[in-house]
Amino acid sequence: MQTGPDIKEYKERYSIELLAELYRRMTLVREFELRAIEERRGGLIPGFIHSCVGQEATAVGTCLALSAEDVITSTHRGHGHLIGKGGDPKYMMAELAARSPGYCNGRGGSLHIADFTIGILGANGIVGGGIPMATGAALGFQMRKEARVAVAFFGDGASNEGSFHEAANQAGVWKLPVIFFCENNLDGEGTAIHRCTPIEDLAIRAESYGFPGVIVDGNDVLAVYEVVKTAKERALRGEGPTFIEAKTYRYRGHYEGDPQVYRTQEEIQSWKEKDPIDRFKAKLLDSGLLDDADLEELQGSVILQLDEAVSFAANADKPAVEDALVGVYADTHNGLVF
Amino acid sequence: MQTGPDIKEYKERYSIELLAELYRRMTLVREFELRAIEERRGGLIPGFIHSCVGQEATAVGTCLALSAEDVITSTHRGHGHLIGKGGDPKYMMAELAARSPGYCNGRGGSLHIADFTIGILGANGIVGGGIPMATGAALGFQMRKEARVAVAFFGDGASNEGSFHEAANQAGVWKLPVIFFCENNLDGEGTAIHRCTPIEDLAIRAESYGFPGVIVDGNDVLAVYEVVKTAKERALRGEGPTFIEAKTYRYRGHYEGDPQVYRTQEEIQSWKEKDPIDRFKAKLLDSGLLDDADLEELQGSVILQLDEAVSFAANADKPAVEDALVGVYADTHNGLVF
Amino acid sequence: MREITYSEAIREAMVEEMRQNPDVFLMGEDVGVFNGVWGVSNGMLAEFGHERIRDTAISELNIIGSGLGAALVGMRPIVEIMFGDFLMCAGDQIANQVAKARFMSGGKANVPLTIRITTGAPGSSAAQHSQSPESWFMNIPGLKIVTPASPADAKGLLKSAIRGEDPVLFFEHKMLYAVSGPVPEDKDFTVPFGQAAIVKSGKDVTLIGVGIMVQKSLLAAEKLAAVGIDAEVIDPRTLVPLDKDTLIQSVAKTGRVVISHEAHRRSGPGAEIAAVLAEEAIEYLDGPILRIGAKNVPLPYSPELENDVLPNENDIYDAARRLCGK
Amino acid sequence: MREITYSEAIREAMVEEMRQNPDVFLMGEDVGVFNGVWGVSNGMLAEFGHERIRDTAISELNIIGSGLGAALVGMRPIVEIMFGDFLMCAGDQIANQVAKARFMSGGKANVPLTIRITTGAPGSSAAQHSQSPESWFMNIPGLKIVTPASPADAKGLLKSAIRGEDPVLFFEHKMLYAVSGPVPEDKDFTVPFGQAAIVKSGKDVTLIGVGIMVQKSLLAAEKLAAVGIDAEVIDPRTLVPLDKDTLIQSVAKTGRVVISHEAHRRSGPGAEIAAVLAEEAIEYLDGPILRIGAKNVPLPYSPELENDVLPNENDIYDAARRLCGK
Ligand SMILES: Cc1ncc(C[n+]2csc(CCOP(=O)(O)OP(=O)(O)O)c2C)c(N)n1
Ligand SMILES: Cc1ncc(C[n+]2csc(CCOP(=O)(O)OP(=O)(O)O)c2C)c(N)n1
Ligand SMILES: [Mg+2]
Ligand SMILES: [Mg+2]
Repeated sequence: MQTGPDIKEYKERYSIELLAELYRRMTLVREFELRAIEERRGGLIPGFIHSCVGQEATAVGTCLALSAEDVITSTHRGHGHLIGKGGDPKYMMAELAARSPGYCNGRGGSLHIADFTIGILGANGIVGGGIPMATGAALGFQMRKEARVAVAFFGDGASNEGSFHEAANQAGVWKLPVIFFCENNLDGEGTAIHRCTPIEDLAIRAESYGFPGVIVDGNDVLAVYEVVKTAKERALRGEGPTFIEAKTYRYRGHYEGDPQVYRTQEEIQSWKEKDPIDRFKAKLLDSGLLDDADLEELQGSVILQLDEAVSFAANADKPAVEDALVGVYADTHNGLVF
Repeated sequence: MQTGPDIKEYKERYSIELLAELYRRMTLVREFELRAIEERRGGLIPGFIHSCVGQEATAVGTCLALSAEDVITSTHRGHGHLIGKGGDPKYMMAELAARSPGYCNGRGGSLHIADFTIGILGANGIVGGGIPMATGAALGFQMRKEARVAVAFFGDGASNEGSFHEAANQAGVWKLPVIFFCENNLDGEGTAIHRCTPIEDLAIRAESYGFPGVIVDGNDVLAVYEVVKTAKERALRGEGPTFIEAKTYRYRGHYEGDPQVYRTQEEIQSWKEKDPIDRFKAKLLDSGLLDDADLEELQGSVILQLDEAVSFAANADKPAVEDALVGVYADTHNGLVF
Repeated sequence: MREITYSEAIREAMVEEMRQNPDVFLMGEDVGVFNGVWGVSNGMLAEFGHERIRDTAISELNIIGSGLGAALVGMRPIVEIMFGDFLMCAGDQIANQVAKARFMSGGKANVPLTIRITTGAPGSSAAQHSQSPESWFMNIPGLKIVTPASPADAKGLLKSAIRGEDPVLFFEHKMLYAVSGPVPEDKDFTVPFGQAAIVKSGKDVTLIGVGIMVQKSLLAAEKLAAVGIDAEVIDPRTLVPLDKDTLIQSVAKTGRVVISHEAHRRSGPGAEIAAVLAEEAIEYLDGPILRIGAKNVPLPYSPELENDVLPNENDIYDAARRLCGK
Repeated sequence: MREITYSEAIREAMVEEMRQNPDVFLMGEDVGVFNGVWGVSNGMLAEFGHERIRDTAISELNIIGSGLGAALVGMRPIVEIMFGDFLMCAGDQIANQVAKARFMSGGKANVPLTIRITTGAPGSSAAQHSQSPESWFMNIPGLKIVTPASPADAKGLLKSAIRGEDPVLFFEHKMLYAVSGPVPEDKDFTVPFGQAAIVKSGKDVTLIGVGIMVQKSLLAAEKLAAVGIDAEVIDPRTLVPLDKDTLIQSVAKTGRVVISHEAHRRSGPGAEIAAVLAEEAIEYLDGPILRIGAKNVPLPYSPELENDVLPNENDIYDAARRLCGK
């Protein structure tokens, strides 16, 4: 399992800005989830939430290793991916609140947030549904000779869908610049991985498609950052895809309200001791590159940003009912379609 | 790559009856195909034919390692599998001729021949379509604690369909008594394997599902027979599936009439030199267990059987048009369904 | 008669059939340890164990395809698709394998496979978790398509499905699970396929409702009564086979018809029903055949938009009033 | 005007669009080296090379799903599904991803994806190689569904599909590929979606044909003329969007209508067309709305049975005569 670099190397390898941003963004993801859950209870958010609390390092480590031109396809547990890729909490919160200025004008909600201007091809409500999409985006980049990569995020459970297999095989044949990033959080809804998957390390599935599979400590943000950077370089060299399996865990239920009968408190607790944010925070402090004051300031800025996001969402207009039929097609052939 | 036993071992390991039957059945498969092609040209057979000439050893070696209670799911290239499993050329030819006494009463044709009384769950027109079916049959056997196995035949091309992946994964989880038998004949319709599959040995795909994958010389009928026997024993011990990749080749086009622009005469020729029937014949003669006269007698009996099959088919009734709506449902709720 | 919920009625049908026939089992995503995402199989794992209540991988294609395989060797699988929206992940297995196995084999294959599917919009679940796929496979011969609207029908129709020899798509509306109603306790109570139910008889207009729209048609009928319109409410109960006779007789009596379903209007179940009536009952009609269904846009997340897109009793009421000219 | 075949017209549309726009490419099973199983892409590999004429693995789900992904980053993929029967292998990608990408993103996603699908029975190809899936996705908003019946429409409609910004299911009937007809050479000749064609005008009965049934309706019209019945033949050309006005105006004129398609009768495209007419044109009708389609059984292998199951011009002729009472 790949782990992150030693603290001693931080100074020469990373800018303080990057380290700070990794920390800030992970904090933003965590606080966004907790705030969204709170606002859902409070009634601002009508739909379901699948939170990624505990998985911040996979989302942020991956996306900060990408550039703005790169694209991702996300999942039902996508808030971290979206914030990682530069999604604005304001428009995300507004979308969760089903408001007009939300990313999808209130049409999509949590499961369907997309922003094509920053490379977010979309969260997805279909397990494994976005994997071929990322593969196709990578095909587009390859055909246009653009130095861009596509990352398909998906879970351990999704790796058992036919969509993963078909996409990975074709990507292997064409050596497409795509990264298959599997967040193995040990559960798929209410079914533990060992009950629905006959192998422990999903990374070995890469061998079936002729490209490398790597296992990374998904709770170590710099470890994730490094494997994704390596995979991206490989892709841009034209050598094809990489399968990355990140071992991680979600602290909360599959969705808010999940009684979690399928796992133990001990298991949950054992993972909380490997918390990605706490671990990175400790390392940053040890490294001496950032001190408590710095981190508290970042934390504070995040809370402020989320307060603004929530009030923006709460005060935003709801979609106009007259527009219910808008957006199905680019043109409606003089309304013929409906 | 697994190969067959040394000729010296034949005597102690196999009965003459088995060796003779392996030879007879391979000959029957080959002659059936050639005869069917001829009858198609002659107009007796209205539909397409995907012949398995060159692949007789995979079909016969596998099916003779099974017992009557075991089941198979077949493919569009299924005549060998069906004859191997005990299908009667009479009813097969009648089905190809779209006659009433055919296996499917003229409803199915070559792509859909089935006989549930001898464990043939069906040929299939959908690439990869029968793999989950075999997996489900194996589930039934396991639940009923019956000592039976299911074999899913499929091609190299089919191994890129999602159906293979999903079925193999679930079979691995439940350790189902199913054998995934991949006939790798190096082409999928007009696309060579190396142009659509990023690996050379498909057997490694088994690792993704936690069960063994073996590569066998698909043109060596006893080699096939042995690996299937081993896989069946493993399955019956409750240890789960085996993936068998048999390297073989089809001599004729994907279907009759295929111009075969996608491969060279040299390649075809090189495989003809590894002909499964010629090779087995030579070994049988060397072994001294059967002589030319024996083999000619078998050959003759096969020709006779096919003459009878053809005249049976040619003289059989066509399905009655009044019955066009029969057989869609077990009951038609007083005709309400139509 | 004792009253139980639609959800309990479905569980009772499964449990009773599993108790009396060892070949019956349940397989699907999270049907066991999780007790089913909709709680329908709640407690069944405790009674039947992992052997007969099988949690599967997230592999809809294989769930349905292996259900077929098990059925072909004599089992009577019940498989669950958590959301009807995911049905197309197994589209090929349903359309090309399950539906056709019997016919292609010359009528020899027995396919006692029950595919339980949740349907309908649970509210703000957006475009991939709210669909009503009842009509998606109606064009494909070989399947039976069942849409229970009451607890009693849910139990009786599910038993007919499990005991039958043909594959059945059994659509359970998520918003009906909590609805209670009288359900016979007789273990052999079944509801046959192909018999529509006249839920309320009337003489002025026929309201044909599919699934949850039966309830909404009844609500509309009440409001119509208040303005002096006597509506007949009919539940086809099974879309395939379809009980044309009962529909035609009703229209022959009322001369007016409003067909409603939660599925989108275009090519929903109502298209076929309307076409059948236009073909076989047009001489009885005093006005157009009106269809009520979700508007032809993917289901939106916004509650306001969703509410506008989904059909309700007022849509039926307005349509019926228009037809009756009052 | 020069005459070319339906197949050549489709190739010409692809080739012209690929020449003038580098973002357009073709991807599918055996479209390159094999020249396409139906020969439609014959020679295109030689002109455009493997980069733009892509042979794929046998993975329909990924063919369509990656077509979507490529479209989302600015390409204009044309993907081919060899037999319409295989469409359901990619059912989820079509229904949940391709169709909904734009709407779910608040109208922001552009999806210029053309999905070319062969349809219809080529003869004795049995249940899994003969289907007409035109109506399978009509219930799903977000797709456009096109059914060209002539070489000119094939070229013009395909160009509209490739140049458009929405996903299109483009159904090519296998038995039309060899049919010749006049096709404009103008590189910018397109046929807009949502405009039905009045292929032959008449006053006694309206024959609405989908795809290959347009030809059969014309044959029926000739035979009807011989018995003094003047039939109008209409080709909707696109099922979604559907040009209701043209259909309704014709029925308003003739008062009689026969709808035909090769798809099975139940819930085929004709169900929706009949329902639309029953809703919006019933006052013009002098008789029932008749539907002609394949019988509701999987397509049989036997030529005699297949011939009985498939619809033909005589079925249309007989229906029209019945309507006209002569
Ligand atoms: C095709 C499909 N099947 C089932 C579901 C229901 N579902 C939503 S998330 C989920 C679990 C996914 O597990 P995994 O891929 O490991 O992602 P995780 O939730 O653990 O992040 C399931 C079964 C779905 N949304 N789509
Ligand atoms: C789902 C599906 N896709 C495509 C086809 C068309 N097709 C029939 S056979 C075939 C090639 C299959 O290759 P392989 O699995 O290697 O079997 P082989 O023909 O070599 O025996 C193809 C593409 C089909 N029948 N079904
Ligand atoms: Mg998981
Ligand atoms: Mg092959």
